[in-house]
Amino acid sequence: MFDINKIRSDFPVLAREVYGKPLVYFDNGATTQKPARVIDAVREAYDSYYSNIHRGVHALSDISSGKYENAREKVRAFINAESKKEIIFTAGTTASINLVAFSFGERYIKKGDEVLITALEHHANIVPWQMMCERKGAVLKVIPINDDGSLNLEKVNELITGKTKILAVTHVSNAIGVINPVKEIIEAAHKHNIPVLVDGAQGIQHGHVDVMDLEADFYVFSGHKVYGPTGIGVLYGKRKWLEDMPPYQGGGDMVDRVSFEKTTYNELPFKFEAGTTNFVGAIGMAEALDYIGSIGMDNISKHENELKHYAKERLEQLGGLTFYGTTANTISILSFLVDNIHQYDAGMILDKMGVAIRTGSHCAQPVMSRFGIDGTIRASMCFYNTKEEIDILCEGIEKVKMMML
Amino acid sequence: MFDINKIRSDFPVLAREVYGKPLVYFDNGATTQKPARVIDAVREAYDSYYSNIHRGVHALSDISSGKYENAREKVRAFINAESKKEIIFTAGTTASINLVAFSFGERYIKKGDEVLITALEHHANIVPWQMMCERKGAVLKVIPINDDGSLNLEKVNELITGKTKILAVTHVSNAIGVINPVKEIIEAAHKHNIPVLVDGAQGIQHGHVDVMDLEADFYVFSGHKVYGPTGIGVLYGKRKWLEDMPPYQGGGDMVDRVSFEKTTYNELPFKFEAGTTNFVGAIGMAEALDYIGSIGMDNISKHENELKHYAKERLEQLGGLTFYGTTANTISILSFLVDNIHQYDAGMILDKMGVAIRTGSHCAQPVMSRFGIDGTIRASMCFYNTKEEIDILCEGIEKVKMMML
Amino acid sequence: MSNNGKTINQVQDQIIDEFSLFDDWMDKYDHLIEEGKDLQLLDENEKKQDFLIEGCQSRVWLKPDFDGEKIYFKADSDAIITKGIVALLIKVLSGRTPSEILETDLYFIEKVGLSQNLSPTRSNGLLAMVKQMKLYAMAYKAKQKG
Amino acid sequence: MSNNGKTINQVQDQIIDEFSLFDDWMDKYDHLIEEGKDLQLLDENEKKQDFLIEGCQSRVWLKPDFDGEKIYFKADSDAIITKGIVALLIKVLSGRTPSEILETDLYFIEKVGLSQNLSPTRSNGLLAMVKQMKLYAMAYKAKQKG
Ligand SMILES: Cc1ncc(COP(=O)(O)O)c(C=O)c1O
Ligand SMILES: Cc1ncc(COP(=O)(O)O)c(C=O)c1O
Repeated sequence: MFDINKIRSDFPVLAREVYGKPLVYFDNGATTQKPARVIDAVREAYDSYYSNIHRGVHALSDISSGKYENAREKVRAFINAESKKEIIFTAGTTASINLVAFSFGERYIKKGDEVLITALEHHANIVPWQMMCERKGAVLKVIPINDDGSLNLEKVNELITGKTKILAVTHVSNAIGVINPVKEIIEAAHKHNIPVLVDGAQGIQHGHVDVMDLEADFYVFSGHKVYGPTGIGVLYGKRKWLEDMPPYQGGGDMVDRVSFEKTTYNELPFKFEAGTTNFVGAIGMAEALDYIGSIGMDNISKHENELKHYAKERLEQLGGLTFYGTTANTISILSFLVDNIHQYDAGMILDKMGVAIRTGSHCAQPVMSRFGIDGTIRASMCFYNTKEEIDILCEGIEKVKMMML
Repeated sequence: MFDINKIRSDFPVLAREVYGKPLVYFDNGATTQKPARVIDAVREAYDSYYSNIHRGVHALSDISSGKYENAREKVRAFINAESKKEIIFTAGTTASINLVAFSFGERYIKKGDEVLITALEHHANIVPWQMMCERKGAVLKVIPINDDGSLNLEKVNELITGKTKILAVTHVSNAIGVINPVKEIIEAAHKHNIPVLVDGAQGIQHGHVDVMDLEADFYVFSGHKVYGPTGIGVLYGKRKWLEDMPPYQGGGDMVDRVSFEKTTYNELPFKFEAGTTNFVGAIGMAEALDYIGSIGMDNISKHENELKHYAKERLEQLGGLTFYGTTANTISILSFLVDNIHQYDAGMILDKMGVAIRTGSHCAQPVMSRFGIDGTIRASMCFYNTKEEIDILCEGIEKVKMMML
Repeated sequence: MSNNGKTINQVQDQIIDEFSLFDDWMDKYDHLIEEGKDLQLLDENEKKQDFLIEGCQSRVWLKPDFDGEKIYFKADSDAIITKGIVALLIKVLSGRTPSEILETDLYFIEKVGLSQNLSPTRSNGLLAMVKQMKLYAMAYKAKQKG
Repeated sequence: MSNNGKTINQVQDQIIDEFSLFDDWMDKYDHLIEEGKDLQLLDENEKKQDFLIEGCQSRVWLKPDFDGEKIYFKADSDAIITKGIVALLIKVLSGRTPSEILETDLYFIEKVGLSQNLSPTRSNGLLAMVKQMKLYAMAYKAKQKG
């Protein structure tokens, strides 16, 4: 049973007020709030068994190491990876993509090669590829989007050439909520033996992800956007790639033997985890995945879908709004502008009414450029949000219009 | 007043038992325990004002951003950097060194150039330079150590050539506790216009660090070794270098404008902070620095020094031990072997007596090779440890000898 | 914009007085919006890249005019609230000498409740605007001497 | 090492019985050390890189001998406790057929309290030793068939 009041009471922040008004938190695309379970798991790690992991021969190190490796197993199960060796803990989505761009680039990209991304990407899935292409003399190509925000898939086969070495695509657009048909894209790319990285930063928290079913070569996401702590993320990579790619960062735990003459590297997953990892973060993230599991991803999707439809309907009734990402296949993110009102003005007023939305380009300037705008108002909702909160957003928009028009 | 009982009660973990015995935590070199204040600061961030930082126009984002930037200011003050722009938050020491090795390397290192490190380094201050040198066709040179574990400084001027582009040296050796005369080393290097990176992972928590006085070009450390959370670290860099070096990772917040044709980068410190940083970690680390400040670094050093001398004396009385790093200038780390007993056997028995020490090569295999050994027993003490705990360690060593010899 | 012979601090105090009438955030914003309407705007052809202030979520153009003694500012923004903020700054700092501008402590910002906008991470660029005004003042001061 | 006609599980049960006499960890370790002393050691010239097991804090050499039907193991380690652990494994698994070795569930490890040593992150290599023994068994089984 999906009991929204029970769920809301799991999240301490949701009970707070801002400016004397109840907080309406619609900035989940930027980061999600944490259930008490996650906060407690982090606290417990620090106050009852904390110690550095691996290589320790004492009891606390054993406990911490066990919890960390257990977290890895939970992540593996959550995305249905074949092996724990394919789960690399990183600092977040951005770190994961940079790792792949660097190590894949070092191994496979030569001058004149091509990297294919899409016009829907977050800067985190653009800039690392740009930097790598510049270093290697490779070329970045971009799959365009249609007016409704969906990818122009007809262009994919046109853009894939004999020189294309990797394709990177976001599972879900953080800027306009569009869900990409990643399974089909992967299938198309694999026909040409091109591996695909899926940026799952906005995908992992809104629906079932099965990397084996997707046949994704890489799938990356951040803990903090899936109800877990900050500073932790995941890189899933197919073993064949991870075995073959050189390490990214050097340091402790990622090595086997070090001498000044020759250093050999540790096996997976440790080869890509240099230094003391954020193991407390990993433990917290695993707790978050357990929590989501206890709610049920189907329940989550269902509730979020209802919210999306309700919000769309209510906002459309207000009139004078322009929406971006109008294709049907979206998550519970609404990205829009109030006609003739700057998104920043709207954001400032909504804030004072207790409504936390995000304004601006959402780290996706090319998406904004595509639509000829500077930014939008983005209300990103998740399973702890309610229709009442959407009503408050609507009141806020009315107020904005009253004050500004 | 330095009240050890009060201090111990600040650290929840110290009250616990292992195998029914009071925990004696002597693995502070690997990671330090957290005072309740730090754990509370992390909890508070998650349960009362959590939100993503920067670019947000709403109240919680403002609070979080303010706390994060305030943490940056606290770090700046703690190490006496000139400007907040010089404080980059990273995932840890390893990440910081990899950042410098990459970005400095991209900007300044050409084929045939030389990088100078020392034989005392942790793998984190070896492998990133090896990887960079290999990529650039540069040469890694190593300042050797004397039998007492101190650096052979006479070799420095010999090893510096017209091709030397950077020198990287640890402030304090994690493997054998030796404190390096970093100020003199920096002075010597600067005579030849060679910048110096100081690995402060074991330096920051044991004495005053003043980067302006040191004239360090880069100083790096980890939050988790200075009583703060995991997954957060610091890169201090002189502005002139950081301005000149290209970014390391690409993503959100580190860019100014992004287009597929041309991306421009944000100003310092953001240029080097790609993606959502571990801002909760940064807030926790700043709280840890405040805590240390409230105890007083002089008090800390004094107590740790007493512990070191007491431990050395007591252990020497036992007889049959060989110490490594016998120079006088060390921190409260004792690295030794019980003659004819494998360090691993000793560690297993000590563990069961409640004593957490570390055995092995301490991620510094070249130091072990220098002394012709596989590893040592390392007791790394800090200001919350006591002489009584040292007595328990000594009992443990006696027991080990009884069982094994 | 003329300052009617008032000192900088007299203008600041007057702004504080006016804002003190409002308890509610919405009333404050209404007032800020009104202030923006009084702003002497730039002509469209003056909205050049040169006068654009970086680091704002909304765009702000700020154009200085120096008559050898005092600096006069004109400005515009595509966001109404930002326009109001820059209008307040101009009310206080326009028609002042470079030295006056450089020495001024802008205490009204905190008093009227806009200081949250001052954080370096806030994207509305209040901090950037103040910085830019002081930069112009520094440049003109150097010119005066030179 | 001969197993006196006992089945694998009989040997495991016997080990569990022996360890059950000790409540105290130190007594357990004393017993483990004694077990290590019974181990049929490798000659120095047999301690080759080939027989070294990776991933241990202490070094462990493990040498198999296959007579066409059963595998006999000899081992050594530079750490006494590790030697005791490998001695127990050999007691259970030496002189068995490849199939027996592959099918065995080594429940004694948990029962005698050594399972904390089984974690993949533990550096004593108990897991690595078990893996290595099973790998040898797999190889010889393939040979038997081939
Ligand atoms: C001297 C030294 N350098 C670097 C490191 C690496 O620090 P971290 O694992 O936190 O990245 C350590 C920690 O073990 C250290 O002691
Ligand atoms: C689609 C997408 N990709 C990547 C990122 C970057 O994630 P992080 O900032 O956690 O590294 C985000 C988060 O803003 C995102 O929404």
